[in-house]
Amino acid sequence: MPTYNATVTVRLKNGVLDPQGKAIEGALGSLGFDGVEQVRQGKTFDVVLDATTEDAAKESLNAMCEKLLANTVIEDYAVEVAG
Amino acid sequence: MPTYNATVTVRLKNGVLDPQGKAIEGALGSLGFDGVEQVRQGKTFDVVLDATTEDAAKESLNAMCEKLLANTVIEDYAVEVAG
Amino acid sequence: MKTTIIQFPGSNRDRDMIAAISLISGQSPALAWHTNTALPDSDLIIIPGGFSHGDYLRSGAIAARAPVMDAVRNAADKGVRILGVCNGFQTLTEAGLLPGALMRNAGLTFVCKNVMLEVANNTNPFTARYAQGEVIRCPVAHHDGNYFADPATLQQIEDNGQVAFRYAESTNPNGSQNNIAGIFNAAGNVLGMMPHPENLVEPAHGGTDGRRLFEGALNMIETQFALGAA
Amino acid sequence: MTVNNTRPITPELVAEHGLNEEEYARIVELTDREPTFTELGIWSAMWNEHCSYKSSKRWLKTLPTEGPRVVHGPGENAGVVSIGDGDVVVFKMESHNHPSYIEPYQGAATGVGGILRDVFTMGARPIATMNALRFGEPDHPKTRHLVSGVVAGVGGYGNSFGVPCVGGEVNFHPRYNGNILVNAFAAGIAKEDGIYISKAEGVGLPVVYLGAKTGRDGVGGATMASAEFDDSIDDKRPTVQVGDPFTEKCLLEACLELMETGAVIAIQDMGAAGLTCSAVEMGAKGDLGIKLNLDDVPVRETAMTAYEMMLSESQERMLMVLRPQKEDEANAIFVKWGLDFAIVGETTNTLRFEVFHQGEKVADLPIKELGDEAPEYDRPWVEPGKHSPMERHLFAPPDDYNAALIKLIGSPDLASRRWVWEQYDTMIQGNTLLRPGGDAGVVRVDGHPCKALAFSSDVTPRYVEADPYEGGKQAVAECYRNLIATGAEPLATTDNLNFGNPEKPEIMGQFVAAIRGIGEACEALKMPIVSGNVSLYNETSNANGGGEAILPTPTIAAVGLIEDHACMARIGTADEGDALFLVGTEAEHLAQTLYQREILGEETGPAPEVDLKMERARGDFVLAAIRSGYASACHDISDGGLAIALAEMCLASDCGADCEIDITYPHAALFGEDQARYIVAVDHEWANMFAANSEGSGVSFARIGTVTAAGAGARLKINDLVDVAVADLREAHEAWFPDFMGQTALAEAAE
Ligand SMILES: Nc1ncnc2c1ncn2[C@@H]1O[C@H](COP(=O)(O)OP(=O)(O)O)[C@@H](O)[C@H]1O
Ligand SMILES: [Mg+2]
Repeated sequence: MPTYNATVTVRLKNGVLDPQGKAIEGALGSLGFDGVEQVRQGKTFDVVLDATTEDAAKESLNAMCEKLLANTVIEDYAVEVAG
Repeated sequence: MPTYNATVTVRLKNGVLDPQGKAIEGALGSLGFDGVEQVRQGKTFDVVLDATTEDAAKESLNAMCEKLLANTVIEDYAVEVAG
Repeated sequence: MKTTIIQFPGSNRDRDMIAAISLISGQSPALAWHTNTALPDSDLIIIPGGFSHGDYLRSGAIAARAPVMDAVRNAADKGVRILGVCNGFQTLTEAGLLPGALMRNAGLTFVCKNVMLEVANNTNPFTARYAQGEVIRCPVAHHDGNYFADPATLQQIEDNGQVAFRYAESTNPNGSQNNIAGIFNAAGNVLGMMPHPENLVEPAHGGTDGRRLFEGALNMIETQFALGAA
Repeated sequence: MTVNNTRPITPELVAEHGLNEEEYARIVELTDREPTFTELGIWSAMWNEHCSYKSSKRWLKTLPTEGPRVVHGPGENAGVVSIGDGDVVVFKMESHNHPSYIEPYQGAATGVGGILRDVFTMGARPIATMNALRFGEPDHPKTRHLVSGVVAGVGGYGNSFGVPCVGGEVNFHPRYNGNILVNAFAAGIAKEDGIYISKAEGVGLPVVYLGAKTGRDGVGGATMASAEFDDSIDDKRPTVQVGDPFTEKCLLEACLELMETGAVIAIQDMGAAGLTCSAVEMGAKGDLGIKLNLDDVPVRETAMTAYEMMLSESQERMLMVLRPQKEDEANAIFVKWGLDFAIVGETTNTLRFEVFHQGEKVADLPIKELGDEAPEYDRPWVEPGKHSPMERHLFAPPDDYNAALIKLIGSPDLASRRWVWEQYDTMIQGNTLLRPGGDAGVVRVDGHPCKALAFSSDVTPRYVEADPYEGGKQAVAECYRNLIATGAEPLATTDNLNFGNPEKPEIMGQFVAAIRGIGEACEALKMPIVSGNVSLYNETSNANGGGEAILPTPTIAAVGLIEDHACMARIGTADEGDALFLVGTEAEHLAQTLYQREILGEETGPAPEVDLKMERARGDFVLAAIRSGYASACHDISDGGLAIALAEMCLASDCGADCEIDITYPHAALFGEDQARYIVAVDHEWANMFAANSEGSGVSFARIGTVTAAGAGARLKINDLVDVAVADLREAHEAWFPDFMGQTALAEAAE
């Protein structure tokens, strides 16, 4: 079975407050970085997995997100398989 | 001054222990996802910033990583500007 | 009344909860390991505080998907009282047994201190021993207690009188919306709260106001309490 | 991949391993041939300062380590002291200074993890931690980053593991600019007959590895040099240790369950030079040989060499000798807690330390010599000079006593540490009776109706710098007073001796004198040293290439026993109308005080001297008074003197105070830091009785005032000198730390 390298990115939904992002905005400001309008913090998961095909890999990665990696109440996710 | 949408990705350096990734691997396993060989967790920062040019944006984003966004002792970072 | 306490690897206020229940009820609670698929029959099921599975990924996220949670879900559907404290609250939201989510504290740091709690709805066995609007002191100790729900859900929670406790006297330690410290599910038999009543049950704790919550949850009250009339 | 082991041993390589020529010659002699590369790594790990105490051993031996309650003194993972009823308290303190400077969060976190492991390895469930922190001057560009990282790391690990933090210290001084100190303390409780040690017993028994997988964490720079023999250099870069409190919590529960089954013969946690030190210790102490097969060691990285596995400092790992009959029970427990485990070797009767990797014997060394024959140095040292006394009239009085008091109470070393300890779980386990913010922290003995333990951590580095001998005594004395002030009988002590480069005679002189002072004080105050840790070479390389040492910082932590917590004392329970007593005499000593530093802007002169007889007499008296219920509140007098102690009591008790003190030299009396002094608040009904008792017991005392009403109007008044609103004191006291950390804290925490 081939092995795939995938990256899952999980981001907060629009409208969900992001305390970390807010704090980083502030901190960047006080560090003298101007022009920063917004920072939103998210997560990435670099997953190495065996699957029969790339589609199969994608499919199970989506399932992983729905079941565990993302809290769909507050987060969206995107899956990318490098092959 | 034009506005750029950038994404900064911060990942643990090779060989640095990733307890989160390890726990997620385990959880995926017990949820019945086989074939997961490794999970490494990282961070993303979606940054909206004003800069004179794309290069200027990249430059200041790199500086942000060195100064705050990444802990360069244990993390590597990558900067991507969408424009 | 029989109590069961759920234990996950990384639970660490389970011992506090066992001590509190034993002290108040005079009976030591049953314990259920996270891999159990069935629970001893119980009148009260408690998910204690801690860092289940290290709180890695998201607080309570991995615990919420443990085998034992299906049993908890079934019990909840049957109307068994469920109490989730701190990590237990996070786990119940991750499991979808309570609405909303608990985000990183607005101050971003872990916070352990005493806060003031207002009883927002006492028409429920969990809170019946408190006066409506009564304000008590209670410890908190968490990193992710910042309650969030989308506007519609929030409205619903408020309209249904599902808010059990609110941080009072501007002691909101984490930025929670509407100062929410604890909520019921729509049916009123599931309570999740960030503060730690189990650390406020004997004089040595500097107060005993936490007792009444367990006394309420543990006594046999058959009458169904009408929510909403808060 | 074992090519590394055939690496030629050059003088450079020997030097890289921190071994000098004589040491290497001795190694060749003991090995009976030129060591292999892996063997060189093993020798260097066993013989470095950290593991061998080669510079300090000679002097540590002079410390008092025995007492009627001492069950295990220094030499085990932690000290063990009886608290009666068959219970023991197990405790130790250890430094993680350098790692915390490199990576503050992980450095501090793994420091806490390491000390917790030392405690539960012995079979004790941890019940309390403390953390003694020293940072550079507040304005130094790195300080904020280090403070927020270290505090978040201490909390991140302890909160998740689930043990309350009950105390500690935070100081700021330029001498720590390039070398901060992170000293972590942990204490646990066990049954005296349930204590486990590292001494292995029995031949042919399985050596079991339990816990996290082994990576290249913290493998010394020498591997980098050895990487030239390897293709994939980048993957072999030694990495910073990352803590995993979750695994440690599982390890705790698994170890305690395992001990319950009676399966454990010997157990040793893997700390510095993990597998090497733990295996050698087990064998050497048990007069046994150890055979290890590295192919069975759980690893988390590919292509790890024997050298790397033997020197890895990966966290959350244990080595044990188990009863074979219990194997199934043991396996069930490891599986339940999801921990990696493997039989990685066995005990032998050869007294050799034999290590196999991929079919090859990569090390074969005499185990006793590895363990016991590390070099021991009597490094040259010079007796520190004495400052001539500085009379109090040499110090200018403040222009405005109120302003001076407010400035002091809001100064970096006296401001409230709330910002720090509110990031620590101080209430978990439900037994905390006294949280940080007073003198000692107090925790109930779980399951016992009335017993409690008190914990305090203290040292005043500026005193030790001025006079290592008196400073050493003072560190113990202040710790003693903090315990007494809660109504605890001081039981025993652990130390964490942080100094500069011992190869400099004046630094070695500080070390020797400080130990002399600490030893005398522990002897006189009946609090023997039962465990400890030495951290040397704490220096900042300065512009001209040389190194500037930190302030000599022998941190002292001690444990006290409260027989009945119904009659303990707190700083925060003074009531309106209580009579305020000073136990002790009018202060005269202004040199090296915070008044001198913060108000006069100087740090000169001698440290205050400690009269140990007087400490003992006054301590005994205050303890008796508290235990017989006289004290409605108590606080010792330390940094900042009488005025600051009064202010701290007013703040903690949320009350005012009206003081009429008979004094001859105001600013010395108010801000002098003479030792062996306390403030005791006594219900006015008992005031005369208390006074009579003081007379009777012959301790000097003075009735200095009355506690006044709580609330908004509360004021602290001292003669015609001080008249300030307690609210203003609070504002200054509480504001400094949050203002100092401000936004940075948020940003760092976001990481
Ligand atoms: N790093 C820390 N962690 C927890 N508590 C701390 C820390 N630093 C200081 N404290 C607490 O703040 C209070 C004041 O500290 P300190 O002035 O050193 O006390 P003392 O002068 O009595 O030794 C004490 O209760 C101490 O335990
Ligand atoms: Mg004190």
